[in-house]
This record gives sequence, structure tokens and C-alpha cells, in this order.
Amino acid sequence: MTVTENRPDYKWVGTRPIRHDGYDKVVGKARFAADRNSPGQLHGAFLRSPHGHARILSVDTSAAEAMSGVKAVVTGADFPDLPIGHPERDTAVNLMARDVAMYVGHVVAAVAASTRAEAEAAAAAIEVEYELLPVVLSLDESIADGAPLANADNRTAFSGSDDPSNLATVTPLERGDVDAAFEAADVVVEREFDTAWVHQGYIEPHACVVDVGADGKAEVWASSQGHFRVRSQAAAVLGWDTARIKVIPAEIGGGFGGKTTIYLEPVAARLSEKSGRPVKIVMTRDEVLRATGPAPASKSRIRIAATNDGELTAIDGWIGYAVGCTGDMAGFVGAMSVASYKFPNLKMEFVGALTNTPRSAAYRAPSAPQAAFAIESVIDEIAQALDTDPIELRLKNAVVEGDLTSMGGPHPRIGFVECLEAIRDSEHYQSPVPDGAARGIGTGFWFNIGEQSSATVNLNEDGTATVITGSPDIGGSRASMALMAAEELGLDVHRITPVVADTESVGFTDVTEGSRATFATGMAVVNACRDLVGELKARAATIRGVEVDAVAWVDGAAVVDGHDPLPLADITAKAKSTGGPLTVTASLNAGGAGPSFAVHCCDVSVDEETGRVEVLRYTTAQDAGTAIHPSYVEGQMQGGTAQGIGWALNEEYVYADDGTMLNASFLDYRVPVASDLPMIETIIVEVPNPAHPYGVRGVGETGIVPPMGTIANAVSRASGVRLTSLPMSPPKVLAALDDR
Amino acid sequence: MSNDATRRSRTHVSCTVNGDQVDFLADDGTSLLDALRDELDLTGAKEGCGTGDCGACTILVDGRINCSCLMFAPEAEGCEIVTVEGIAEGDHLHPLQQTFLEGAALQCGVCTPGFLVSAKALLDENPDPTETEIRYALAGNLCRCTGYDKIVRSVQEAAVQLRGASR
Amino acid sequence: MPRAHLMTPLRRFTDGEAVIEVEGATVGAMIAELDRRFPGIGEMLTKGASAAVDGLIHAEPEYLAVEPDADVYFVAPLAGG
Amino acid sequence: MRYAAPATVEEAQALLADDTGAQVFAGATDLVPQMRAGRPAPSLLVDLKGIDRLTAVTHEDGRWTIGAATPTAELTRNEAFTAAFPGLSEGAGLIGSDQIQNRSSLGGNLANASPAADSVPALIANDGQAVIATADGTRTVPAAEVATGPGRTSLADGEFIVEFTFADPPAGTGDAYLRMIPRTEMDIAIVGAAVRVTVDGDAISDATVVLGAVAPTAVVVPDAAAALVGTSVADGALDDAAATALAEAAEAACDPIDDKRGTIAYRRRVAGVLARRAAAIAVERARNGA
Repeated sequence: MTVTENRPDYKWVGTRPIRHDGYDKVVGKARFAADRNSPGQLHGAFLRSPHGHARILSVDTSAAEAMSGVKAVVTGADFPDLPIGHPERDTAVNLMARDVAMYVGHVVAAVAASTRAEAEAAAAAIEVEYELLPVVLSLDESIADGAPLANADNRTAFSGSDDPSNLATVTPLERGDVDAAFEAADVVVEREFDTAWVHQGYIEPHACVVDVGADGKAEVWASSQGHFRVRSQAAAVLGWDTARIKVIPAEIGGGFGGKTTIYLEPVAARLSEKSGRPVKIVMTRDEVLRATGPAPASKSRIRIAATNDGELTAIDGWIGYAVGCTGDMAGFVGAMSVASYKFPNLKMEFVGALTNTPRSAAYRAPSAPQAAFAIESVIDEIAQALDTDPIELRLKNAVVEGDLTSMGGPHPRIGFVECLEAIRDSEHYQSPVPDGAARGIGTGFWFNIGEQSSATVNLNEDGTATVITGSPDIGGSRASMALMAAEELGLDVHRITPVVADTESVGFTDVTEGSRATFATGMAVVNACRDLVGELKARAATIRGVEVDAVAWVDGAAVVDGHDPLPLADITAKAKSTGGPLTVTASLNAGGAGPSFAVHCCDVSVDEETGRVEVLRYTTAQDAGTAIHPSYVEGQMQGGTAQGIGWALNEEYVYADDGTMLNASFLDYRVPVASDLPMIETIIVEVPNPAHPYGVRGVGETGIVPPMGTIANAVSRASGVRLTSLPMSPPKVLAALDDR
Repeated sequence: MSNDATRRSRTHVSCTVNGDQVDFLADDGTSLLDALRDELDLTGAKEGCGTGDCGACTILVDGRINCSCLMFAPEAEGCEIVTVEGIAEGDHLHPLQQTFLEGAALQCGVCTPGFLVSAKALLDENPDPTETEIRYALAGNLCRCTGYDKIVRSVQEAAVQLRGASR
Repeated sequence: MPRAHLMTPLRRFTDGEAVIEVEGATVGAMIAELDRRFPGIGEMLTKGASAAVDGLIHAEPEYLAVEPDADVYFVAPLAGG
Repeated sequence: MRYAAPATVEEAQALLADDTGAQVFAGATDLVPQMRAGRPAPSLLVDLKGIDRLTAVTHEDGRWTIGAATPTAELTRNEAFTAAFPGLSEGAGLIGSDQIQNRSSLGGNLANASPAADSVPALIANDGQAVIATADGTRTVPAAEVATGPGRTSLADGEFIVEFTFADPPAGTGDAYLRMIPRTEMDIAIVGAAVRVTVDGDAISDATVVLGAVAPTAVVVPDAAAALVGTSVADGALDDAAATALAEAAEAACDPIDDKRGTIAYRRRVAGVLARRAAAIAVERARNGA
């Protein structure tokens, strides 16, 4: 279902063609990173730290180097020591520990050998002498007075201090007079919340094949969300010129933010350089869970004031994130997470604190789900206290265009109210709550980002087209690029071939994150097509012998008064005689990414004797701006929701006291399976983003923000007790029920 | 099975894969998944976990679904193996492949080969499954992109088409 | 004169002032002037902030033109997954 | 690592006698993950599925004989077996996904000696007898005596389970198995409960209650059975007092651990709940079958 506002009459945009890369993916031909083998390749394996925090006193690789099949061994000493403050120092340190191992699973050395088994055996034979250091495992431990340092290199960003600290970022936000507002409030609800570490859980483990030639040039076959970032990070970590490195984007088997940084490629490159052979490294699932991702655990305290007539007058809170062993991914965690309600008075502080756990990575709308879980829970409790409808309460306080975000800065045109109304009016919300069940509402949003993209559009001799971009296709973006090109050129979408090109074959393009591919790369495609249409009109003017001003481009043909329309294919057929090949490249740094809001509604039942929660029905409404390919917009909404349901109910890292992850498998790290979920009904709301030629907003991230609050609110209404700790696993729910 | 119960550590395996007779040598401890991918270059089946928990390596062995990561390569001796590369009939996609495409049942596509094989096994045995039966039959295949909605709907649609075709 | 609106963490440079009137035909020129008046804020605005102008958020907006009566909001740099 | 596929029990016995580093397997659904988690690789893999006797299912003279390596999918598909032992069939059918079901076996599930094995409580509740190949023949022991602790069994080196036998259940008998997992599939049981009852007239005349995942091995709970025997099911359901007594006895029999999958308190609580729920299903089946 789609709810649309004033949408132009498009021919291709908004249709649902079969994706161009689909055939290869249903017949098993698509090549993901691990599907690549190079002649003569070696296999890499890692030695990882068994300690949560330890100084590396010595590394003896001699026994490993003497073993059968071993061709190269590398350690931290094989990489340049980037200075503190270098933007890729944390990437480098995480790839390969230099002096200190900062979490269980931190790479200490790597081996390349003829077979994987030989490489693993040799890695195990490397002897490392450690001096154990104190392990900081939780947010509370990290921020405690006198806490040992999790990473002595860390400085608090923008604090002006050069003293080592566990605090990566401290971000206060304030407006109005919070104290006065709470004084005057009719209703105040305050709660504390916590959430566990969770992993992105992409099904494809990280993998790469790297071949460094004797000429020093490196060919990298990698699975990533952005191969230009792989190139730039690898260049920085290796100390190489960027131009030495060519990164070829393999198909990517899921990323969700977790493949926006690198773990393997520079190590494989060094091993390849040393051995003179291509080197393939494929992580095991165990390694993926122990040493990549995850998203930060959090703790929060949220207090909200309201009047009896339902105005939310103030929010006061603290949200802390345990960001893992380095601070570079912490950014202003949380700061961009509070912007859905007007809150005339606001006082928040967001903290990112280091722990001896894997360096955290982005996970769909990073830091927003933890915040939304807490805030949406408190708002729901206020609705219960005021005995008011949870959607009406939110409608009364929802931000609209011009309202300020928590950081300052007014919202552009946004569709939050429209999403609330879409759920309110939905068949689901209007239907009675099933017997024995309860219904929850939750909301979320993400700003989305623009950033740099490039696109080249080539018109072929026969009037077909090739659209070349540098954004890896994670979930159908090739089809979206082709649809926008089809609309611009007036060409059948199936006569367009969308291509994701390597770093030497298309202009620089930032990583696919922040829901930016269809927005920013799409904008580059549209710009290129528009320039191309200008060129087509000029060629048509030459052919017709008229001024270019006399040519219009209508439905894929040049139209000149008094002549039959001149179809695109007739112009490309005469390209040689009218000036040569028809090709245009466009590049941009896209501003104006549009925030995307979502409102979720779910029905749950709770087994009062076992604490088991069953999700019975789920509906999501999200503002897509304009859905270029509605099926893949729905897919993003459904996929984010399913991940959020996992985060809400069962997913969590379980650590032993020494920092060892105890559940590093898909058996015990419990992502939802098909039988855990109902259909996820979708309502695409289309409030066009004025900054995009088709009104696109990114849709990839927002879907994961509302589910935890939505489900917590439903479970709390079903059970009569407020659930404040994620995951809401059966033991935790049963304990909460006992405390009623 | 051979009467010579004791084998060398590298075993000659003879079986059919997607209808073709194939022979290959495999280390005894290697998984059938690795043998298919590395010896036969059939990389459709993926390793997502290596422990039977994700289903990305699902193949048909004598008509039944198996995690090829849990099979030792020599176990394939004499078996009929079908991988995702073998479920289309010539140029004609299997109805499941077609409905997966039309129904946008794949996003990243890395789990798709396993889902297609599992869903084919389900429909071969139960031409008219309920939504719940589909969900439980596919519970051994993890997908992290789609939330399963479009996968389940595509299997339902393929079931309708297959029943129509066999009428 | 354009107005620079500073998110809270930036106000430690301005003695708590949230809105500063500052000359500048581009965001970069505004940042230079702000840094002259409030030493240290420039690095943070350059490395650690995005700018929202006319409701649109821009990353690395140094050369973005600013109208004489514009409101420029300096906010956290955005990322995503 | 070598691989061997003997065709007879005797060939397998000879292989095991020759190589003390040999490891038998059927589906390897536990063996492969354990090897990937660091368990030393065996020198010889002995695949038992090629031995006809280990995959045979027969019903003769009032006894069922189930080859120890028979894929559990073959048991859940076997309508006569499932009608006779619905609880054992459902327990066997809960081991992993459909993919796993085509590999997993009663023999492997028992010999792996996980306290949480889903088929084991009902195997014991139905008085399954394990026929074990020894160095020079076979011996038969109750299935309950095979696992002695997590990962430990009473099987001597070189021994393996050949088959299980079960007597036809008496008239008016029903069994059921329930487990608690956080998801709906693909998890290891936090608690499992198998109950078998025989109903004579309007009362329960015989009962067995076996719990999984709440102690180092599956545990038979005589007190829980005693709480059922003699109680009336005249109105078609368990007597409330009997149900409560059953749950209390089940809780009392638990000796669980805190681990990544569940807590002591949670396991104990839910053991009582599942025992009660499984008993209700078993009674219903017993009455319907009677």
C-alpha cells in the first residue's frame, strides 16, 4: 500500500521491474567475494588474541614460518605506525594489533599458506608473550571513576584535552528551561533502560582476494559497502599511493553498516606482497561475530514532562553507548537520534565510552535504535498515564517542517505526521486487538546523508544504455538507477544495463551508508541523463537542421515541429556523423538528504508462564519521499523491522568476565528465523524530498529504529509491567512478570 | 559402498551433480560444500556459518535437503546432488526462481541459493503448503535482508503456479 | 548579517552563546571569522560539524554560499549504516 | 584425516579396533561444529550410514527396532511409528532444521550426550533399549544408561550404538515432548520435558516423566510420575492438584546450571510448566488412542 502526496505522473519511477542483477542471483552465477579464486592463490588465516586486554611483549613467528606450505607471515610491525589523530589509525590498529591487544579476537598476526588448514595450523604455532592488562567490559566499568583505560591512545573528541580517557565523545544538547518545565508538569515519567551488544548479522562473512604484482600494483576483490573506501583505507593503512590499488566490487552478501570499514584487505595485501602470490582470506562465522561489527550496548535514563492535555513539554536524559575498543566510530553517538518531537525544553547528554570489546561498527541508523527504544517507551507510559491514544499523543507533539532538531537546525519538509496518520488509519490499527494480545506503537527516524557520488551514462549504438556507478548494490539499487535513467531518457528500463564499476572505471563514490545510494548516486545518474538529453537534442538539431531550442525531448524522442519524432535509437545510430559517442559523466557532493520517519504497530502475546513473546501482527509505515522501486523500498522496511525484532527479543552478545564471547555462532546468537515472524505489512508514505529530482529520501536505515520501542510497548501493555532491558528474552520477561 | 573400507586420505568421489556424472578427488575431511565450490567451481552454495545453522549451503542429496557444510565430500559417493545451478530446466527458470525475481524475494542474494533449494524440496513434497508450513520448512535458512515476507509470498506464488501447471 | 546557530557542544567556545551574528559570504568565511573571535572553534566546525542551510544539511560546506540574512546551523556530522 | 564407510557392523568394529583415534558418525551435525570449534580432528572418520542395519526401521512381534543412524526425518515421516510414539517422533523432529533432520539420528543425539538433546527424554520415557556394538558382539542397555554427563557416555572405546528397540505401548498410552527455546526453531532446548502416561478407565495407571537440559543428563523424575498415577482424567483433562504436584516434583528434580542459554531459576520454573503441559497432551493422546 502506498500513500502519496501530489506525485507527478511517472512512466518508470514507481514501477516494479525485475532487477537487472536478479537472474545471476537466482541461478547461482553471481560472484560474491568468497566465490573468487585466483590462479596460484594462497589462503590466509589469523592468530587472534585470547585475552581481552594485553600488552604484546613479543611475537615469535619462526616456528610458523618453518611449517609446511607457509609462504608469508605478517605482524603489526609490517604496517606503518600511523600517529594518534590520523583518521585511519583506529582502522589500522584494529586490523592488526601493534603493541596492545584490546579485545578477545583482536588480530595479532597472519599467515599465508598453500591451504587454509596449513595457514590455520601455522597461525596457531606463532608464539606470543602477553602481559595482561585490566579488562573494561561494560559501560559502567568504562565510565566509573578511576576506571582503567580500555585504550590508552584514546582522547575525548573535541574536548581540547590531550589526556587519555575512556570517553570517546561527550555531547550535551540543551534548549529552553528544563527545570522550570518539570516543575510545571502535570505528569512526569522517568525510567532507566539498557540494551545489549548486537551484530549486523549479514549472512556473507567478510572475504577478499588480493593480488599484489611485482610492479607494486594491487588488485583487490572485496565484499564491501564501498570499494572506494576500501581503497582509501587500505592505502592509508599500507602507506601506499591510492593509484596503486584497484578495488573490484564483488557482490555483497549484506552489510547493514558492518561493511563500511575494512578488516582484511591490507593484511592480505601485505601477505601477497611478501609471498608474491594472490592471497584469499575468508572469515569464519565465529570470527565475524568475535571481531567485526557489532553495534554498541547502551544504558540510558530518560525523563519526560507532559501536561494533562498531552503536550510533551520537556525531555531530560542521558544515553551512554559502549563503543568498543576505539573511538573513531563513536562520532557524536546519539546526538542525531532525538528529533521526532517538538520538546520546547530539552537537556540531553550523549556519551560514547570505550570498552575492551570489538571496535563497533555502524548498524543501520547507528545509535538511534537505542535512543528510540528508551524515549518511545517513556512516551508510551505517558500515554497510559494520561489515558490517551498513543498515536494521538504523538500527533500532538510530532515535528513538522521548521521545527528544530535536538542539535538545532530546522527540519525540512518531512513526513512524520503523514506516517502517524497512515498507521492510525490502517486496517491493522482500526481492527480490534486480538484476545490475549496487546498492541504497541513506536516511531523512529534517521537524517540520512548525501555525500559524493559519480555516474557515467553511455548510450550505445543501438539506442540501449549503460549506467555505470560506484555504489555497491546491496538490495536492488541497480534497478533503481536504471529506473531513474529510464524516466529521464524515455527509454525502456530493460534496455538499460546498470553496472557497478571498479575504482578505475568510474568516478569516486562514497560508501553506501546513510541510505544514500538511491538518493545521491541516483542524483548523479539523473544529472548525467539530463546532460545527455541536452546532447541528444543538439544531435537531433543537427540531423533536422534546426536550432537546438526548437527541439523538445518527449518520451524518448526528439520532437521538432513539423517532423516525425526522432527516436533515441535513430540519434545514437548517427552518433559518429554528429559528433562522436554519446557519453556523460556527472559527479556531485549531494546536500539535502531527506530525513525518513517511520511509525510501527504490532500485536504481541506473552506466555505468562514462560515469558515467551510472540509477534502476531506487524505493520510499518515509512516516508520514502518517492519510492523508485517500491518492492525494494518495502524490502528495506521489512528487513530493518525484522532486525529490530531480533534486537528487541533475542539477540545479544554474551560475554564471560574475561571478555570472551560465549555465543559466537548462529546457533546461539539468535537472529530471527522465518517461523519467528509474521508477514510485515508495509505502507509506503510518499512525501517528496524537495532536494531530490524525484523526491527520494533514503529508506535503508529508519526501519530498524522503531521496533524495539514498539514491541516493548506492546509487551508492557500485554503484561502490565514496563520492560526496560533488551533483549526481552524469555528469562528476562518472566523475571519482570514476577516483579509485578 | 566400497568393500575396501579403509581409504586413502584423498578420496576419489563419483556422483552426479545437476544431472551430470562427475568425478573428483577430495581430502577426506573436506566438506562437500568446499568440494563443490573449489573442485567443481559450483559457487552457488555459500558458506555462511560452516556449522549447519544458516542454510546458505543447502543442496539436494538424493532429493533431500542437506547442509553441504556438514557433509564430508566422500559421503557424496554414488549420490545424486542438485545445487542451485541445477534447478532451472535448461533456459527455463524454475517457477520459484521466477517468483523470487518477480516478488523481489532477494536483496543481497547470498542466502537465495539455499532458500531456492529448500523451497523446491518443500514444494516437491507438499504442493499446497500453508504459510506456517512454509515458514517452518524454511526455518533452517537465514535471511537478514528481507524479513522473510517476500520470500514466503514468492514460495506461495510458485506453489500456485506449480499446482496450475500440474493440473 | 548571517547568523551562526551552534549546537550545544560548540557553545563552550562562545561563553554559552547559541546564536552568533557573523560576517561571511560562504560558510568557510563564517567559520574563519568565528575562529578569529572564538579561538579553537574553527577546527571543530571544520572537522567536527556539518552545516544546515535553508533546511538542507551539507557535509564539508566550506565554499557553500550564504545569503546575508541566512541562518546557518552547525550540527553533528552525520553518518549511517 | 581419513574417511571410511563400512558396510557391516563387523567391518566398523574392525576399523575401530585398528585405530584408537577413529570416530564414528552418522550425520556429523554435532561433530563438524565441534571440530570447527577446536575439537581435535579424528584420524579416521567412520561413516555408519552405509550399514543397512543402522538405518533400518522395523516393527515385528510387538517391538519396534530403529537403526541408530536412521535420519530423524525418516521417523517423523513414518506414520505408524509416529502414531505409536508421537512424543518421541516430535522430539526427534525438533533436532535442528529440515536440513539437519535429513542427517540427525537417535543414535547421534544420544551418543553426543548433550543434556539438551531433544529426542532423549522421550527415548527414555518410552523405555528405549540401546543395542551397542562391542569389541566382540553386542550388548543391550536402557537408553537412560548411555549418557553419563555432558559429552560423556558409558560407551567404551570402540563401542557404538547399533539400534534402539521399543515395546509397543500398552493400550491407552500417550506420550508428548515439549521444549522451551527462545525462537521457534534452530535453538538448543533450555528445558525439555517428555511425559508418557497410560490411562485405564478414568484414571492414569502408569506414567513416566523425563526432563532435559536441567541436569547433567536427562533425568527421570519418579516423584513427578507418582503425582500422576492414580489421578482421574474423567473430565478429559489433568486433575488440577495432580498438575500442580507434577510441576512441583519436576521443579524439585532440576539440578540445572546458569549458562548463556538460561538461568537456574528460569530452567527450574519452566521445567514445571512444560512437564504440566506435556502431561496434558499425553493424557489427551492416551484417551484418544484408548
